[in-house]
Amino acid sequence: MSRQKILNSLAAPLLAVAFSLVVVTIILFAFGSNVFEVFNAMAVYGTSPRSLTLMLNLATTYYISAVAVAIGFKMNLFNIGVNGQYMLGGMCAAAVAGSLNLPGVVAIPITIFVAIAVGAAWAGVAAWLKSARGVSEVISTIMLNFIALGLISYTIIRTNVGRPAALNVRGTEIIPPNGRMVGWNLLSPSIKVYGFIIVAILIGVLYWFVLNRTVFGYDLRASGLSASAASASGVNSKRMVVITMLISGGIAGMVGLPDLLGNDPYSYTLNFPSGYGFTGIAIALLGRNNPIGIAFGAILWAFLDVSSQILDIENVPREIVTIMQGVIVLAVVVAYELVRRNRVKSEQQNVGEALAQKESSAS
Amino acid sequence: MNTKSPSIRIFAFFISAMTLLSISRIFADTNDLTSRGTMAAAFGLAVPIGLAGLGGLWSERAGIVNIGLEGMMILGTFGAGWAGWQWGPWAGVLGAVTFGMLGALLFAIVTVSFGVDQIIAGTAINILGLGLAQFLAKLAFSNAPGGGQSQSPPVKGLLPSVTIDFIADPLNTLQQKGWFVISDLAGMFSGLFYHLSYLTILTVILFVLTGWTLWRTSFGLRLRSAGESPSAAETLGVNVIRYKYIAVIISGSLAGLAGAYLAIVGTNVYRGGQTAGRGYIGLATMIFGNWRPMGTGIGATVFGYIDTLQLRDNANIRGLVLFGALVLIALAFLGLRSGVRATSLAFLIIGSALVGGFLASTNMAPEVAQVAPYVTTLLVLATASQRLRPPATAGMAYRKGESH
Amino acid sequence: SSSNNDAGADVKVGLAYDTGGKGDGSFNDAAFAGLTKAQTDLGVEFKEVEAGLNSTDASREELLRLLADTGYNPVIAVGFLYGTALGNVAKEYPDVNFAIVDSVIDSPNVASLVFAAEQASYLVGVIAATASKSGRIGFIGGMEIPLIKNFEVGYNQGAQSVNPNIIIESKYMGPAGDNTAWNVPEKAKTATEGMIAKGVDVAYAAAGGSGLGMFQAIQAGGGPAKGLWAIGVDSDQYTIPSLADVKDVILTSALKRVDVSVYEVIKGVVDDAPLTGVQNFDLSRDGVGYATSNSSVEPFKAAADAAAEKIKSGEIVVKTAE
Amino acid sequence: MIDAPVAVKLAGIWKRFPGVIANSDINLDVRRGSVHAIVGENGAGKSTLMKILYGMQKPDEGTIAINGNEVIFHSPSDAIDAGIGMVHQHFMLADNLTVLENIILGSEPTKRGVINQQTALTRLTQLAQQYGLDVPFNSFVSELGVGARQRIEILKVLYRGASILILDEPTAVLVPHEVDELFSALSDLKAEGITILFISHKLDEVLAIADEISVIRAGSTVATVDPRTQKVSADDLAEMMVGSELPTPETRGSTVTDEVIIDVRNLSVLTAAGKPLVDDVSFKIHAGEILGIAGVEGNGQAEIVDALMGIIKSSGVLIYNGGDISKWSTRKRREQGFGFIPEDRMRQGLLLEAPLWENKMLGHQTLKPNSNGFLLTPADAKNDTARIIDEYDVRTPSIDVFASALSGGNQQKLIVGREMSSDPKFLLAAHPTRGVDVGAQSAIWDHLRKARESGLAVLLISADLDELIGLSDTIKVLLRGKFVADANPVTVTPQELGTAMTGVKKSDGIEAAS
Ligand SMILES: Nc1ncnc2c1ncn2[C@@H]1O[C@H](COP(=O)(O)OP(=O)(O)OP(=O)(O)O)[C@@H](O)[C@H]1O
Ligand SMILES: Nc1ncnc2c1ncn2[C@@H]1O[C@H](COP(=O)(O)OP(=O)(O)OP(=O)(O)O)[C@@H](O)[C@H]1O
Ligand SMILES: [Mg+2]
Ligand SMILES: [Mg+2]
Repeated sequence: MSRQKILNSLAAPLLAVAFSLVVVTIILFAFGSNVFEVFNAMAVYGTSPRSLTLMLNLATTYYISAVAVAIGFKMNLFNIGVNGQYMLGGMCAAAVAGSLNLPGVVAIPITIFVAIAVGAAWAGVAAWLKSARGVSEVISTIMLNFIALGLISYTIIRTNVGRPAALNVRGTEIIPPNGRMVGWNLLSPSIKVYGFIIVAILIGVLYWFVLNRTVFGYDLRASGLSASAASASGVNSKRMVVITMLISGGIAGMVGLPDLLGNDPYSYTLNFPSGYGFTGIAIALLGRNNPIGIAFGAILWAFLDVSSQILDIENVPREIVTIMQGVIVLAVVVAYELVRRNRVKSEQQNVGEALAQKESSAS
Repeated sequence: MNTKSPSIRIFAFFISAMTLLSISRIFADTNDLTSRGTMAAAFGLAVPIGLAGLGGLWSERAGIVNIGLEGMMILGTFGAGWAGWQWGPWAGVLGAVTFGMLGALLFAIVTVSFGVDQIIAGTAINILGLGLAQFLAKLAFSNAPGGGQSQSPPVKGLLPSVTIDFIADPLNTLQQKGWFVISDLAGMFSGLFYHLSYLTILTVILFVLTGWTLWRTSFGLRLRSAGESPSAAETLGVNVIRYKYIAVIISGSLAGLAGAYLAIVGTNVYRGGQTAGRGYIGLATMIFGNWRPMGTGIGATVFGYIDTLQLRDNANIRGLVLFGALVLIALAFLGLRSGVRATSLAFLIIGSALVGGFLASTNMAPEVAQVAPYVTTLLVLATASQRLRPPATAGMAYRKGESH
Repeated sequence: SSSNNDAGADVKVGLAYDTGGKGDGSFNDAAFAGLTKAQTDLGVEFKEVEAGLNSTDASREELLRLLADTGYNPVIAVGFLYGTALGNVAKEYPDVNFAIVDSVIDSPNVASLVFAAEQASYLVGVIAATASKSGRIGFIGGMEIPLIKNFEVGYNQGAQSVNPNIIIESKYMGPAGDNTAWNVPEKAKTATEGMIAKGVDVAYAAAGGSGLGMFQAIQAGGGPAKGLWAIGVDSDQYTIPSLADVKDVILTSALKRVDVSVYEVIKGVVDDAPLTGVQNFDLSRDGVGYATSNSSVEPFKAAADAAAEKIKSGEIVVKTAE
Repeated sequence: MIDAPVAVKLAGIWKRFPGVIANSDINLDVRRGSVHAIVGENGAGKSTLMKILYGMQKPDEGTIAINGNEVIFHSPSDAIDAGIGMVHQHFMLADNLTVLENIILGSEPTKRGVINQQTALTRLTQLAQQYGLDVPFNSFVSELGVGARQRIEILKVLYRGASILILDEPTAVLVPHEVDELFSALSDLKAEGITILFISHKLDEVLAIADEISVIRAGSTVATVDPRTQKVSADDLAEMMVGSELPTPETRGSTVTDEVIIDVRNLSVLTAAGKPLVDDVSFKIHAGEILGIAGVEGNGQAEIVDALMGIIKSSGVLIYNGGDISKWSTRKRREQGFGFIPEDRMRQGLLLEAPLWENKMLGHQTLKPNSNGFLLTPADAKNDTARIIDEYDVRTPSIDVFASALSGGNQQKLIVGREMSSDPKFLLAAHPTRGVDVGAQSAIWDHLRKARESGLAVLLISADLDELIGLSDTIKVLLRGKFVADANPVTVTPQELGTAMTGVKKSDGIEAAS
């Protein structure tokens, strides 16, 4: 039974990946590339120890971002604002970390706390607007993303928080070595796996635990499945919106930390990577808001991103990978939908049979 | 107040707003606040947002939430750049619409026929649209003279634009006199007749046509019924699936058209990243506009207007701050008279703070101006009471024959 | 390709652009021009790569590493965003020659190609102030990052040297960090229109792909016939094919000779005398300048050239942003 | 009448769903101009058969003949073209469209695609007058009550000029006075030669209106009787349907004690616009007492329930076990012994896409055995679910299936079991047996009676007046948010009660509200 279940839940994503490979093959073929060579190059390059390390590092970031999105999704809150939340959270955390000269055991928790607090506060604006003023979080978080950029730009360009980090680069004070969370050379001697991966795993475990093992998690899931039933069961829906949004924002606040604490230049600069928030949405959806599913989604996404680097060298437009990612998301949901329909059908069949049995045994 | 007819009230509201705007213009000393150029540019920036919003409206009216507008719009910019480069601007428009429609068709297949989660499918379309456009751009433009990996060669020729001089010019002269209220009205109306691209005119027509089609024709009623209660529609013999397909495809073609505007009128090339999130902002204006064409149009125009203000002149933003303050204070007094104490007091305090900000600042950080459109949107939404009525089944999958 | 000279036949050049780079009609295209010149003159082979959307330092590093790993030498990174990444890769491949534009990396095998963009901007500032009849000129920037701020500072200083009372309108297309700022020509158009409405008659853009909007606004406003001029940046934009439609309004361009620098780097490798250390491309080295391909600039050349001499001699020191 | 030609002939209809045979070899002849009733327990296959006749579902086997011509329907529009109209068991209305739009949808009078509102309005006004079906054509459906909605459904059908009318449980949500209005309209239609297929679980209604009655059991027709000539009683019909006697909700003896459990003082609920929905209502319920509230749907019952549960804002004082609990949250109320059987189980009672054992926790998630207040205890919850399934005869293969897979009656049994298991002191039961078949009904009644005996205080709301009269110790009549009358359940008849609900007059069993 349980093995059957595992097989079932694996079947859909595997089918989807296979399908997207077919689509990409057709596209590549149509534009005259040597399909086999391309895939081979990606596979060889993508599985080198360096690439695998990069993949893990990128997946760490993606994972945190996706969990932040997923927790909102679980109660039908669409937090498009992860981007703004992590950038603002990352900047403030970097500013604080850069000013601290304390041992790591103290400095790192403080840094993480600041990131969480700022991310939550920024999401809190959207939460307040929704619960007190009825403003759709979809609109408010889109707007808040842009406003966050303005705030960051202002802070780094016009206040003492910003300083020249290198020629033509402005950013926060560089975080002293104590405050960093560099990581270990697990797979490759030349590159380290981010230390923050531990935190990401912790976040995943906590996410699972809170959602499935606590009353709060039950309330949250109930609100997502049926707001009216949840409120009749004693869930205060406004409070739930606020708390969930704050948690989502708090997790989002940490999205920038793996890069910030684990890689050069150990400073939040104006070129800090943007767009992790949107990737998080896709991965949360791909992983169906499930902590393990998201982990697989993040790793797959990161693998594709990393291995796509080789494509320029192979004279194939790298965007073929973006296409593949889009197709995978589409194909996965279609496959899941087919599996779901099957499940409903067989469940109803079981119910029907159970009914029939009882009836015949009764008469 | 309550006894007056709605049209008189709207008129009174409009005139009061214009009066406050005029006061702000004079005190902030920025005639540009209501100039013809500002209005014309505001329309220009509003068109792609409004078209995206209108696209969202079509699809959501039939019960399909379309987060994928951004992706369809990106496909549109590519289609416009590519076809426009080959065969000229009108071909570009056609190309954009076609590409937007293709994106929408895929979206419709998975959401309508397979019934998968619309948010997920929309997100996938955004990723796919971006990837496809960039992929095709690399193939099509990399080696074209004047093109690059992420930029098309220029579109062949320009779309014509019209200025109705005999209306626009006298109004403009009036505007430049700087008379209280009158000049402001003149300036804003003048903008309606000045440097209008054919696509802008088309957009206005499409807004009117949308309202008319959806609320006056049997086609529109059936389409809306597919979003309000597909099971009821089905029992009356309406082919729900077909209407959903049509709505989504129209949605995609409008998003494509929004892309065409950017690549043909806004500038004359396709550029990667050119949509700059406007699909999402369009979606926001649609919600802002309560899923109605008029409201969506107003939302897009307000957004375009404020963005224009900040782009044209930082001083405009001071005028805007003053205007916002005056509106809040006026609302506060109205509210106090009808006894809404707490909110009115809050408005009064915020309004006074804004006046203070206006007086204290002679020069604002550019960031303040840059985020003004977004902040204003939030403030408007937070102060306006939200009585939104989304289509009843928007976002829900519909399966034929499974209604109880 | 046909090469007049195949001294560099065994040299393979790797060139990395930043996101959405090639085809911008300015900075990245200048790098490409240098590359093609090297190809025709020296017969080198080359490979171009581009950082993807949402690139990180780690992914940029991999891109450079892949080039170095697959035998490309020299490896040239176009843009300061490659700074951190190139620093790391250069350490690992001591036998490969690297070069980076707009950043400084302290490593024996790296040529840091820095440009005195403020000097070029000073010169076009002089031209703008001289050409302006209204006493109001404009500046359109992409994002207000230090690199772009230098353009503005130099431009202002040059203009004020001609007319201390000149009014300079300045506008950036988005807050720093908002990467869309380089790709929104319609916003640059609106901003320029606003400037024209306030009486600006000469405008200068350092805004990547958005700059096109400024040209279009100047053209729509009547262009030279109405005394309106635009000034381009980085490449000689008057001669860029993608800008052929609007070339008439481009009075001159502030040149940042990335093409020259790229060519020099390649030539150095071909000649077995690779460029290293900080290579300061300033006026004295003809690494920056202003374009004269539009003959309309003739009347202003005297003033600009005089300023250039003073800068070279040190009589004038052009300020930078930081 | 009996000799009138056959308008609808269903022959050898089979329809199978996964795991169930909904229709097995059904044969049915319906004569023109007659009212033909179809009865059968829940799930017997009535609705399925009607959907087949209306083209919504395709039969696996069998034929349909209309007026002697064999037809094949691919969709409802084919059926509409053949002159068939159907009023569905659940309202098929779009809340955000106007009444007019709802009615003309799919058959709009148009001129080059543009809807001609005037034509539609003229025709509808005339139809409405003719059959006494009064509805505000330009209002949104969301603003209307159930009675008006039912009239809209019938107008929809008449507007299309149907000559064969299918009415699937049209009276389930109507009060007696509305039922009378409906029946008088049906008589008019019949007189015009229109054929009516009528489904209802209320057997007395069926006997009152039908010319012929077909009984369906487990998907097949077991009998067709003519109540005009053959003598059949409701009990006879019930026996044909289920093979057992009709249950009654009669309670024996009073268990009311002196202990006041709940004391509601001056409860009011306002709309956003400030209009009162519940207007200064006061009442007390003692341990062991069932207080029934009678009223036409939409007169404030739902709001009283939601206000007592703390789900919506209200004013007034709520005393529970002697303490003022007006400020308590819903959760606190539930933790302190409020049980809740909601009126709409899909909306307020269940998480459809969650397994049964998680549904069992709903509303009691902070209490044992579901949790220790902070952490869930799934193992205990599952055990307890298994117990409920067993005790309350919930028919399901396991506790892991989704609630959506259960039939309505079984869902309701699960809810009743869940609420009773938490040892409530005060139970709010809204329509506890709505849409539930006779077997499950009597089981639910038994559970309520048992709990009452052991000292539970119950607030009962029901549209089924027999149920209300049978179970309640006290009845209050609610009209426009106010109590307008008290009824003595021992003496009052459903007819009297129904009249009082519309505020018309007082009679024996009815006194002015105390
Ligand atoms: N679409 C469907 N898919 C699967 N099973 C169905 C479907 N529709 C009906 N059924 C099954 O067919 C049986 C007959 O259902 P139907 O709705 O016809 O009953 P009914 O007699 O109308 O009952 P009620 O009195 O509750 O309305 C039910 O037991 C149900 O299990
Ligand atoms: N449209 C439908 N699509 C899928 N399944 C359906 C549909 N209608 C009913 N079912 C299934 O049929 C079964 C019975 O449904 P229904 O509510 O008609 O039960 P019922 O037989 O009337 O039961 P009860 O007597 O308990 O009310 C359930 O398993 C339900 O999920
Ligand atoms: Mg049923
Ligand atoms: Mg039925």
